[in-house]
Parts: sequence; structure tokens; C-alpha cells
Amino acid sequence: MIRVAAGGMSGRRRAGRSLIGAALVASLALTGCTTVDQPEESDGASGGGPGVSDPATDEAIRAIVDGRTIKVGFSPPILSEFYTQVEKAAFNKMKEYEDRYGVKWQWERQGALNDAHSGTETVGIVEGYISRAFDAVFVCSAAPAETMQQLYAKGSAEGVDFYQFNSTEELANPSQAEDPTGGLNTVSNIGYDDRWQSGYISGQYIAEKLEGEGEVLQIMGPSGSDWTKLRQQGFEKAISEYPGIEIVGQADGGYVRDKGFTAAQDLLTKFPDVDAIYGENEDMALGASQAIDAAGLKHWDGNEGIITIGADGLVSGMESIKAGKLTATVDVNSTAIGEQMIETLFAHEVLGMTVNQFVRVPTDVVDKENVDWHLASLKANLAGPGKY
Amino acid sequence: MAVPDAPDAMLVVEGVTKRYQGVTALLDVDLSVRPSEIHALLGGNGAGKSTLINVLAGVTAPDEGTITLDGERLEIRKPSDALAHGITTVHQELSLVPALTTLDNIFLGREMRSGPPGLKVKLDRKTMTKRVESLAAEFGLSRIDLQLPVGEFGALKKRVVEIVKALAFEPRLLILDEPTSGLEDDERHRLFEYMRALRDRDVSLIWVTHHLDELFGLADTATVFRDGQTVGSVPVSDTSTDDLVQRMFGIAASELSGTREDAAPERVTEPGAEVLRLSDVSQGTVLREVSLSVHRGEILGIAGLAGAGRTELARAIMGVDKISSGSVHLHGKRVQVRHSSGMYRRGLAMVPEDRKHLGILGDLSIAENISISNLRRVSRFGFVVNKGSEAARAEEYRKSMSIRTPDVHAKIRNLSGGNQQKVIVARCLNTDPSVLIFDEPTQGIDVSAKVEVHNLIRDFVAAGGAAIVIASEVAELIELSHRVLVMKKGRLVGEITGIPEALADNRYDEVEHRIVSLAAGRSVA
Amino acid sequence: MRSGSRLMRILGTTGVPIAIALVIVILVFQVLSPVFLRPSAVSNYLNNGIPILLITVGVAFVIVGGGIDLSIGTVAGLSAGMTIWAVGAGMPTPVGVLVGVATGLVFGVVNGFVITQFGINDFIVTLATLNVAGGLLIVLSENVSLRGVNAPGLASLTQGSTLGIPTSFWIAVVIFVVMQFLLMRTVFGRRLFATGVSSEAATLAGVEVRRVRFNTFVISGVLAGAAGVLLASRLGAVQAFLGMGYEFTAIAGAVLGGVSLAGGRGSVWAAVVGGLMLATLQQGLRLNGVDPVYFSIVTGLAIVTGVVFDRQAQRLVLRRNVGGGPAQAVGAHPVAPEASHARETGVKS
Amino acid sequence: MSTDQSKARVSVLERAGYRLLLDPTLGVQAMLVTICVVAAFSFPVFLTEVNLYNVVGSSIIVMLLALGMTVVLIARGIDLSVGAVMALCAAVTAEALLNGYPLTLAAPMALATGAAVGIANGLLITKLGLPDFIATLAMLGFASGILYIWTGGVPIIGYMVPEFYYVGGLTPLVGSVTVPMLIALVLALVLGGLLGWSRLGTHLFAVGSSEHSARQSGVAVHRVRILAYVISGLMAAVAGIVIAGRNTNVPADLGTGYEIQAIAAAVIGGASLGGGRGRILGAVLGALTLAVSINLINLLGVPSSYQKIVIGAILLLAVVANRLSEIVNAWARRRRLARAPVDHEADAPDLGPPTVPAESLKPTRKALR
Repeated sequence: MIRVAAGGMSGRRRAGRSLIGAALVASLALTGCTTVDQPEESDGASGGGPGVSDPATDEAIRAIVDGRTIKVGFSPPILSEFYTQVEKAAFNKMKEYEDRYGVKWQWERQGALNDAHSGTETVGIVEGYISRAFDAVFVCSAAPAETMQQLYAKGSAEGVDFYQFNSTEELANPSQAEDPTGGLNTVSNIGYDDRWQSGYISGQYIAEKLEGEGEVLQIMGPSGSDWTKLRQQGFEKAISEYPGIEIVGQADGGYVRDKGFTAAQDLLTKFPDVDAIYGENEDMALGASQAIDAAGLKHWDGNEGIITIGADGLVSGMESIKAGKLTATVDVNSTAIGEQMIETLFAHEVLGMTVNQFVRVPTDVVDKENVDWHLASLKANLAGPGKY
Repeated sequence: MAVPDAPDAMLVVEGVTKRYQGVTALLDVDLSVRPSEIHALLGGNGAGKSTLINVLAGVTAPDEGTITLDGERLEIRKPSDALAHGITTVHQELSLVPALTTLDNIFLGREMRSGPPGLKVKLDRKTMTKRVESLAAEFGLSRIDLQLPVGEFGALKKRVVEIVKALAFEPRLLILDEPTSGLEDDERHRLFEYMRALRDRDVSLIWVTHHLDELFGLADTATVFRDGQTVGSVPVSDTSTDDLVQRMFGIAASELSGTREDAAPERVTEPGAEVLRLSDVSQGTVLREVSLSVHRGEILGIAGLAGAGRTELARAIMGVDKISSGSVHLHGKRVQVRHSSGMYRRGLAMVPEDRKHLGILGDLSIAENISISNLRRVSRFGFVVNKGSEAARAEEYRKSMSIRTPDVHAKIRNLSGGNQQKVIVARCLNTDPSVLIFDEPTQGIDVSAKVEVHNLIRDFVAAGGAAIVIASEVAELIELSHRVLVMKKGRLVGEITGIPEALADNRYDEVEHRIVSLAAGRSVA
Repeated sequence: MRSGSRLMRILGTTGVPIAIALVIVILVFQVLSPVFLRPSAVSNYLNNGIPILLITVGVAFVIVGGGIDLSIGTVAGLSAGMTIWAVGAGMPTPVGVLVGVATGLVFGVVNGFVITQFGINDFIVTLATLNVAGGLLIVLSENVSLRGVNAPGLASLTQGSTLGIPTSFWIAVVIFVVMQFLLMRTVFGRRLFATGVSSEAATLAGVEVRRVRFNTFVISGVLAGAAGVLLASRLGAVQAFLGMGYEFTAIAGAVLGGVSLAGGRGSVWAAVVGGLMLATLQQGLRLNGVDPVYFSIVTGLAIVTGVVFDRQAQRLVLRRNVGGGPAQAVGAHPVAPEASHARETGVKS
Repeated sequence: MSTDQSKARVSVLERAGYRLLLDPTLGVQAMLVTICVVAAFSFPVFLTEVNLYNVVGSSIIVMLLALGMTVVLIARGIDLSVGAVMALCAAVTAEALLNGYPLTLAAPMALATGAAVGIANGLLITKLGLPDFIATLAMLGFASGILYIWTGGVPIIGYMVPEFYYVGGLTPLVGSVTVPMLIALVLALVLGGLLGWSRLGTHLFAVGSSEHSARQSGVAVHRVRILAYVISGLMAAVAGIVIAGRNTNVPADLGTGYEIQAIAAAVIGGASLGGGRGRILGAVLGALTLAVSINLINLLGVPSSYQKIVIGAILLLAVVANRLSEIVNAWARRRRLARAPVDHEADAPDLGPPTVPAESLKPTRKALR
């Protein structure tokens, strides 16, 4: 039931490949949450010491690696398009490092299947990784942060390194500014820039397009989910900054398209004159755009119609944007998350570097203006060579 | 005696053997039925009659042996095969579907359909109604009845539907397994007429009955079974009840019933103190202002047609169904109980009708079935069941009531009907009841078991208990009771007292006539 | 013959075939992955499995009585939430435990009351209370923080160990033994079996069927509450969707162990064995690095083969055993397979 | 004859009254009407044509599944696999379309998948003797597992062809009437006819009400049960085709929770989990009740955290309503019988005097006394 959140798959460029990409990452890196130390000269492999393709450096690192095999566990909260995309980007990066440094990978994916929202299954999965003495484990789980942090502490004591990705650690540690590592037992937390901003950015986008005047509908994920909570907070915060904009109706879309469709349909009958619909994830936003079609209403054409915006950055979302139905989506950059995961892991695990507690990849709103670029890079990533 | 060699036989069963999980139910059984005859199958419970019928009806497949109908060898694998060959069976246990209407039940599996040729998919209820209407009417089923779900009918009417269902298709061979159980005398005779009429129309009938008295003047041949084997066949005109009983049980009939003749005088005793009294008990529309009392040392019979409210009365007394008005007094004290458990505690107990579904707890052992109504007796601290003392008690009952099983831990389901019934009686006795209610205590059990159950009832009363006996068979009531109350439509409509005295004066017919007349609501002649 | 038939009888005991299969499965997994029986792995496995085992045992009582309870999963979740809330609000651990168990008790009472007093189908009633309990947990989690509770006392229930074995294991063993005793040795248990075999016949034999059935729902609720407490202890925090879907795992486990959905057959230890089988399969696959997307297929296969295997074993034993004594009345067929199947359709009205 | 006269005396109105009171779906009808009245008073927008069509449109998937579920419930089974099978069939359709097959080929492929799963369910239950609950629960696992492995969790997209927008109901056919509505209507009529007027229908009720009796009457019990699951599988397939069109993507978890909704709709509509009872109209009304409830929740703006509680309460109300309607049905039946001219007391038909000579009974009676 969850196609959770997070985000966007977007793949954004196959970074890592070019200096331009690297520069882009560096330049987009937000100031607040420092991205991993990012040597200017690196090709975007921010965490990993490896620099430009310099044969001597490569050879030196190769010596450190010494043909070593790294056992990595990967535990997404559910098997979905978004996490497949994260994984694929990680694979591409792993392949690259294998070719360059001779590091070998043992990758094992175990995603929770039956309780994506509660995450208790993840506990068992992570315990399994600890029992089998994995080198490193990437986790994204709906389980309460306290539960997971206890587990990480236990695992770390046995020599397993933990990395969270795409998680809601700001809920566990709201005061990152004063106490960055408070309550966290992970080596690093890799995510997109400030989770609730996907809600905040969406609100901002709507407000700007509507020039501060209008009525908005909100289709939410299942209440009780952390992602739902954060996105709602972010969205409402953004809207509250524009007194002319009002959220007139809210309904539960359960993060799935058919429920989102029905919810939007019902709300549109009651409020046929709304100016925008925010779907907390892309599937629900797509459902809302279907509802607009079904009701014979007009999609946003740049000047008028109803704006629909979601968050994730899925292929179907981008294609819908190209077709002029979905107005926009917040691409939370799944591929960059996948790449950063491997880079950070390599830097810490192999090179022994101290990596940043919080690694943040940039986020972008995709609409008709820039969709071609996002879609192309996404597809390029999907076609990448990595496979483990 | 050997099976009569019948070259003109219509149905020939040869060498049929059937084993159930190691138990031999039928061993090398032969049977031959001539055209147009009523062929009675006799035998005690567990003699193999039902198994043979199941084989013929396609309910079970035999391990060995052949079945030939009109010289053609039959392969009967499932019920529809038997039906296709014109072999129709009225099973002892009703095979009606409660959710379906009478009409759909009658035609179940043999529906008539209409529609364009090649696409006859629509049920043609009009034609079906037409076809069965007059037959149904003869058995008292109206057109409206045909459209009502069978589940709303009482037991008697269901039996009637079952018989109409069997007769509706002009069977070649009609098998009737205890067809009269639960029927009143009138319906019984109506059925007998039909059996004769069918015989005249060249239909052969196989008829299983425990009532040997029904045979004479009706059946042509009787085949006796014992312990899964054929004892032999005999023309009914050449035999007597005693002869048949001897064949069925391998002992003389006098041994089965003789001892009770001595007991008869003691039945004529002054009734003791009043144990149970009902004052104006009503329950919805099924019981209306019933007042009665039962005394120590007395067997009170309750007569009435099916649907007269007899079982409902028993259930109301036991607190199973809530009464809407009136009061129940036990030993002079008013009791208000919402559940049967309270009544059991206060000294009432009941042997329910329909033993298989309402009496036994099939998956539990004999010992567990005995103790269930009074677990306190076999428990420590009031809640821990002491299995040792439970088994010991069961063992006592097994001996004293001669329940035939080697092991009280065996599942009750595996016992024969008569022994199951004895276990249920033991269950009731185990609660030390002052009043014991028997609802159809001998239905579907064989003659010898019936005698044993009757003896148990008499012994209980002789020891100072009081019994209420509900039975459809008037003869049974007269044999047992000191006094009979007759019910009709939820009311008590009459009382016949002093029955033992009347019997001693040879006034059986008079008593019977009064009961039947009251029950049927006709004026007493 | 004598010892042979005793062996057969043991084999025919509900749960024994699955227990044997369980041992085999454990050995296979140990061979495949040596960490399988390592203490830390076993301890994790027990701590993960025990809450669901408690629910399995609870629902087994309801099933033996011929009913079904779907609300157990979310009730356990809600109980966990209530426990955390109570402990978080500063109440001592025992009070927190009581609050959790009481939550389960309340749902058990409501289920039992509505089902037995109004005569409404248990499947639907408990489906409704499943939603109510799940909804209440969401509401609770939105209004109070169910995380970040520092409660060493509560945590010690699962994270501590006694004699080198997790405390939760001892708690569960005690509960299982008591429950097995309750089911197999007490007056209540006997009445429960009678009710499950035939509620009509049991009524006529003087069993207060309604009260018995009511009690099964209370037991199921209380055990769900206990499971919730252990979940709260292990997780230390509660998420709004905790417990969803546990009901199916629990019912499947009980049935796999040989508890008959038709009622009247089963035992606590059989339910535990069935539940352990499912937990073991999951743990074993996990430790062998199998992607959980295969779990549902493997679990489905296990259930199908397990139940079929159990049935065949029973049938075989019956056949062998019956030869032993003349107890069987000739002609009274002990098991008419079709007839028994008719009751086995799963859910009764 | 007096019968005819008294028949005439029962007025048309009275007969219509009885008809209503005797209707087994009375409970759900009353409930649906109540909810609609409440909704109409609270929100004038509720009764607008657009909204009503939306509600009907959103109920179709559950309705299709509930139709099949009703058939299974009547046969005293239960099918927990419908949601997963629906998703699987949706994926088959989508994948076929994606590979360039025309809809006329894709749809039969999905139907074949649904039928195959139905047969598998039926065989597990009849031949291996698994309880329905367990067999279909296992099948739920199978079907969803296969779908996850097949798609790797990535939704199937990009298969929409223009005519498929009609199938999904996204493009209405005439006015606001969509193809799914017509499909549901036709299938409801077909299944209604099947249950009421065909041999299979009678046999389904027979098997569900008393399997033993049905077998003895020559009903091929196993075949009937298998067919019940095949019908359910086929309905899941139809629902899969429709939802593939409505959703425009097929994620692996598409069917999660639908089985429970389908059972709820069927039971709200008066089907009994004990078998032998259930009506097609009931399933339709049950699905509509659920859809109207969700519509009302959305219009009311009930916070989503309370939704589950509201749904639970509605379920409880519905079963209570059904229970009450049973009582009303029984009361009306008694009353009608009491007033009707037919001889309803005929539990004991009056057959006249016995015709068998009583003498023939005498000897034995004495022998046994």
C-alpha cells in the first residue's frame, strides 16, 4: 500500500560521470545541510576519496581495496519503483567502482513486504543482517526511529555499519542544528534536501503559479505515516505564508492512485472551482489529474486551469507532465541518493574517512519547462550497466 | 437359508465387500430383488444395511463385488450414476437442502430446462411445477409449499417432501431407508399405499425398517443381515416376527424382551411427590399455556403430531429456549433459568432428539461425552478435569449399561446408534437428575437397543426418578408411560391416565385410539 | 504391533507431523546457514516471533470454539500504543503492562458481547473492530507521542535475559503452558471443545455456549493485549500501522499446526508449532538472503503442503489404528471424508 | 371458493408491502437509503448527477469482486485471493497491451488467468481438502508474490491505448454512463439470472446450504465448488481489466485490501458466511453502500485518521441492519402466512383415515412388549 514517498526517482543525471555533473551537484548543494565533504576536483563522488580518473590515485586505492568483497544489505520499506530506482543508481555506481578499484560487492536486498507502514518486519531483516555480520546496511523503514536506533547501536557494537536513506530522521532529531548526531546511531543519513520541503516546495510552487490567490485541495497519504505527516506540515507551512490561498478540502488517498482518484473526484464535486490539487505523492496526484479529466475540467496551461502537483519523480509522472496533464512533480532525486549511498559507504568503509552525518541531494520541481531533461536522465540511469 | 436363486431377478448384488479403514462393513454380500416386489432389508444397527444402500445409491463405492440391473452390469461411482439408472434412494437422514424451495429440492440434480434448442439453460419451473403438482397435493403439499424454502418446514413435512422427491421420477428401483421414522401413523399408511401402488406399476422397492410389525401385509421378501453378512432371504408370508428377530440377532426374541414382563406389575404404583410443575407456560406461538406436573416414579408420555410443540416443550423446560410467560417449579420452588446448564444443575436432564446432530459430540470420546453435563463431578478445585476419575466413571457406566466398546476413550462417533444413545443416557444419569426428559429416545436404533433403552428408562424411574418421554410412535408411548399428555398446536389437548392398568385389562386399542384422536384433533368417539 | 500403533497414535496427535517437519526445516536451515542457531539469531527470532505466537494461541481458542477473530492484529498494535502512552506518561511499568492488556481485554469483551448477544457473524464483527482498533491507534499516535519513551523496565521484558534466554521467552512459555492447561485440562477447555464440535449439541448437554464463546474472544483479546505489550517492549516505540496483517499470519499458523477452522480440534502447542513453522521459514529465508518477495510464495506453499501433509498423516494413522480394536462399530464409518469436508469450509455463520 | 375470495382481499398495496418486508436485502436497502438521505441533507451536492455517477463509478471495482464473492459465499466458501488475482490480471492485461496485442486479445488473456487461478483454488479446496480460507489465503500469497517478482515492484505503465480509456471508464460512453457501469450491470444481470434461473445456480445454493444433501441428490459437488471459484476468478479478472484502465498504471500492490472490501460488500448485501444465502442485488447494494460511505467521508472532510473507525462502524451497523431485517422478514412471513388463505398449518397434512388394515400391525407389537 505504500508507495512511499519519497521520492523522486528522478534520476537526474547520471552524475558521477562528468565534471559538469559534479559541479552541478556542488553548486546545488544547499548550505544548511552540508553535503558530504566534497572535494572540488572530485567528479561528484563526493564521499569517496577517488578523484579524477587519475591512474596513480586509482592504483593506490586499488591497493587499499586489495580485491576485497564488501557485504551490503539494502532494506527498503517496500519494493516500489522509487526504491528500484535508488537501487539501480547504486548498482551503476558499484559497477563503476568495481571497474576502477577492483572492489567486489555482495549486495542483498530484503525489503519489507507486508507491513510497509509499520516497519516491524524491517526489525527482523536488520537483525538478520547483524547475525550474518554484514559490513554495511542501508535502511529505510517506517518503523519508529527509536526502535531502529536501538538496533543500530546493537549492530554497530558487532561491527556492522548502518546508513539510513530517504528516512524521516528530522522527526527523531528535530534539533539537528545544535546536536547533529543526537539520537542517531548511523554512520550517515542520505536523503534529499529536507523532507518536508517536498511538501513545502509543492505549496510554494502552487502559490507562485497562482500568484497568491486561490483555493487548494489536498490529497493525503494514510494518516499515521511519518512521510504523510512531514509533507502535510511542509505544505501547510508554505500555504500559511500566503494569506490569499486557502486549503478548502482534504481527503485520504492512501498513497495509491485509485483511492486518490476517488478522493479527488469527490472533492471536486464539492469544490468544482478550486485552482490546485496537491497530491502528497505522485500516484495520488496522477489520480487527481485523472479526476480533472473525468470531471471535464481544465488542466493548468500556464495561465488558467487546475494545477496538480505531486512528489516522487516517476516515469509515469513525467510522461503525464509532458502530455500536459499533471502540472508538476517534486523530483526528490532517487538516483543521486543511490549514488551517494555508495560513495559514502566507500569513503567510510574502504578509505576510512569520516563522512558527514547528513548527506543531502538536491531536489527539483519538474514541470513542462524542464521535464525533458529529467526524463531523459532518468531513463539513462535505468539503462545503466550496473547489476548485482 | 440360502439366497433364493432368482433367475428373473431385476437387481442382483453379488459378492459385495466394503471395508472402512480396516473395518469390514460388508463381507461378500448377495442380494437379489425381483421385479415388482417390496423387498425388506432387516438387521440390527451395524448389520450393514445402510452400507449396502449407500453402495447402491452411489454414496460409497464397494471394494469388491458386482451390481447387475436387468442383466446389465452397473458401475455406480457417484449418486448421479445411480439416479441415471433409475435407482432412487430416500435416505434415512434427510437429503434436502434447506435453502432451496420444495420444487427446487424435488428436481435437484434433475432440473428441467427450457430455451432455444442447444441453449436450454433456463430452469423451467412452470413445467416442473406442473409435473409434480398433483403428486405433491396428494401428500398435502400445496402450490405455495412448493415455492417455500424447505428450511422453514418441520421434520414431518420435510420427510414428505423427500418422499415426493423420490416418487416424482418414476424410479425403477426405489430404496427407502427407514422412511417412516418421524412420520405419524397416518402418513405412514399413506406411504404404504404408495409403496403398493408403485409395486403395481412394476417398480421394485428395497425397504429398510426397524419396525418388523410394518412388514406383514406389505413386504414380499425379507433379507436379513447380520454383522455385515447376508443371513438369508425369506418370503415374508412364510415367516414371523419371532423368526426374523432370531435371524437378526441370532437369539430368540423372548430373550430380548422377556424379562420386562416380570417388571410390568411394579409399574402400577402410586405416584410419588410432585417433582416438576409447569404453570401456564407459553413461548411465542409454539407453546401456549401449558400446565403439567410430573411425579416421582412416574413416566409421563407426551404425544402429538410433529409440529405440535413437543420438542419445544422439552427445550422450554430445559431452559434452552426462553419462555415468554408462565412459570416452572422444581420440587415446589419456582426456577427461572436462562440456560440449560442451570437446569442440569438443578436436577433436570435431557436426551435430545436427532441423536447424531443434537445428542452426541462426535469428535469427543465416550468418557468426555458422559462427563460433559456434570464436569464438576470429575474435576478438582472445580475447574481442573481429573481425567482419571472421568475415565473411571465412564468405565462404570460402560459396565452397568453394557455400552459395547472396548475403550471409553474411543470417539463416540464410532459407536453404533444404540450405544451412542446409551452414552447419552449415561451422560444424563451422571448429573443425578430428578427428572429426565427423553425426546424420541429410540429413533433410528435397532430393536435390541431399543429394548435396552426402554429398560434404562424404567430402571431410572423405579429408582425414584421421574421421566418425560416424547415419542412419535404411539405404541412406544403406551408401552412405557404411566400417563400420556397429548399436544396439538402448542397446547395440551388431553390426558390419558392409568395406562398400565388399561393394558392389564387388555384395553390397548382403546388407549391408542384416544391418543391418536386427540393428537389429530378429531372428536373422541 | 503394539508399539507400532502407539507410534502411530503419537503421529496422529494434532501438531506432531508439523513439529517433525519443523525440526527438519530447522536442521536444513542450520546446514544452509550456520548462523541460524547462533544464540543471538535465536534470541532475535524468538523476540520477533513471540508476539505473533501469542496472538496465534489466542485466535486458536476462538477457532477451536468454532469462531474466528480478525481483530487481533490491530488490537495488539493498539495495546502496544496504549502501553507506550501509559509508560510515556510516567506510569510505572506494571501499570503500563496492565493498560496494554486491559486494552486487549476491552476489545475482547466488545467482540464477544456483540457476537454472542446479538448473534452477529464473528467474521464481520471482528473485521469491524479490526478497523476500529486500527483507527484508534492512528488517532492515538497523532495526539500523543508514542516514541522516545525511556522505560528500561518495559524494555527488560524482551531485551533482558534470564538464564541466558530472553525474558520474553520465559513469559511466553509460562503463558503457553497455562493456556495449554486451560484448554486441555480444565472444565472450560472441555466445554470449549464441546462447543466447537457442535454448539447445538453442547447447548442441549448443558454447556453455556454463549458464555464459552464470549470467553474465547476475551482470551483472544487479552493475549492480543499481551502481545502488544511485548511488541511495545521490543520496539520501544509504536508506529500507527503496527499489527496490521498479523491476523492472517496468526490464523494461518494455527491452521498449519492443525487447529481446524471447523472448530473442535486443535491445541495450544499445535498452534504454537504452526506459528513457529511460519516464523522459522521467514527467519531461515531471511538468513539465507532470500528477497522477501519470495516469502509469500514460500509461505503459501508451506501452508498448502503442511495442511495436506497433516491430513494425510491423520488419515494414515486412522487407517492403521482402526485395525487395532473391534471398537469401531461395523458400518459406522468413522470419517466420511466428504461429510467432514463440508464443515471445513473455513468460516461458519 | 373461499380461498379465491380471501386471496382477492389481500390488496395490491398490502402485497407490495409484504414484498418489501420479505426482501432479504431489506437491511442494506434501508441502510443505503438512510445514508443517502443523510448525505443529501448535509450536502446538496450529493444528489447532483455528477456526484452520483462518480459514486457509482468508484464502486464498480468492489462491486465486480463482490459479485464473484457472493457466488462463492453462497457455495459456502470464501475467496481471499480476489484482490491479488485482480492485480495479477490487471498486470496481464497491461503487459499484453504493452506488447502490442489488441485489447480483444489482452482481455481474454486476463480472463484466462483469472479462470486458471479459480480452477487452482477450486482444486486445492475440493481435491486436496484444504479449508477455503487457507487455500485462498495461500493463493493470495502466490498471486501477489508472482506479481512482485514479475514486476520487481515497478508499476507497469504506458500501456494505455485510446479504447482502453473507455474500458477503464475514464472516457464515458454516453453522457456520464461509462463502460464499467455497463459491464457491471450486464454481469450482475447474468449472475442474477445464473443464480435464480439456472441449474448451476440451484446447485450453488444446494452445495452451500447442505453439501451432503446436494451430493446425495446427484449434484456434482466438486464441480460446482470449482465453478464457484472460477466465477470469482473471472470476476476478479474483469475487475483487473477495468482497474488497469481506470488506474492507468499497474503497481504490484494494486489489489491490497480489496478482498476484505469485497467480502464486506457481499456480507452487507446479505450474503451469509455460513453458505446458502446471498443475492446479487445485495452485492450491488453492498458495494454502493461502501462507495457512498467513502463519498460521504470525503465530502464531510472527516479527518483521514478517523476513516477506519467510521468504516468499522458502518460495517457493524450494516450487519445489525441485516439482522434486524431478518427479524422483520420472519415476522412478515408469519403474518403473511397467518393471513394468507393457503393451509399453512399443513405441517401435518390431514390425510384421512389410515388404509392399511390395523390387524396387520398387531402381532409384533405384542411380541415386543
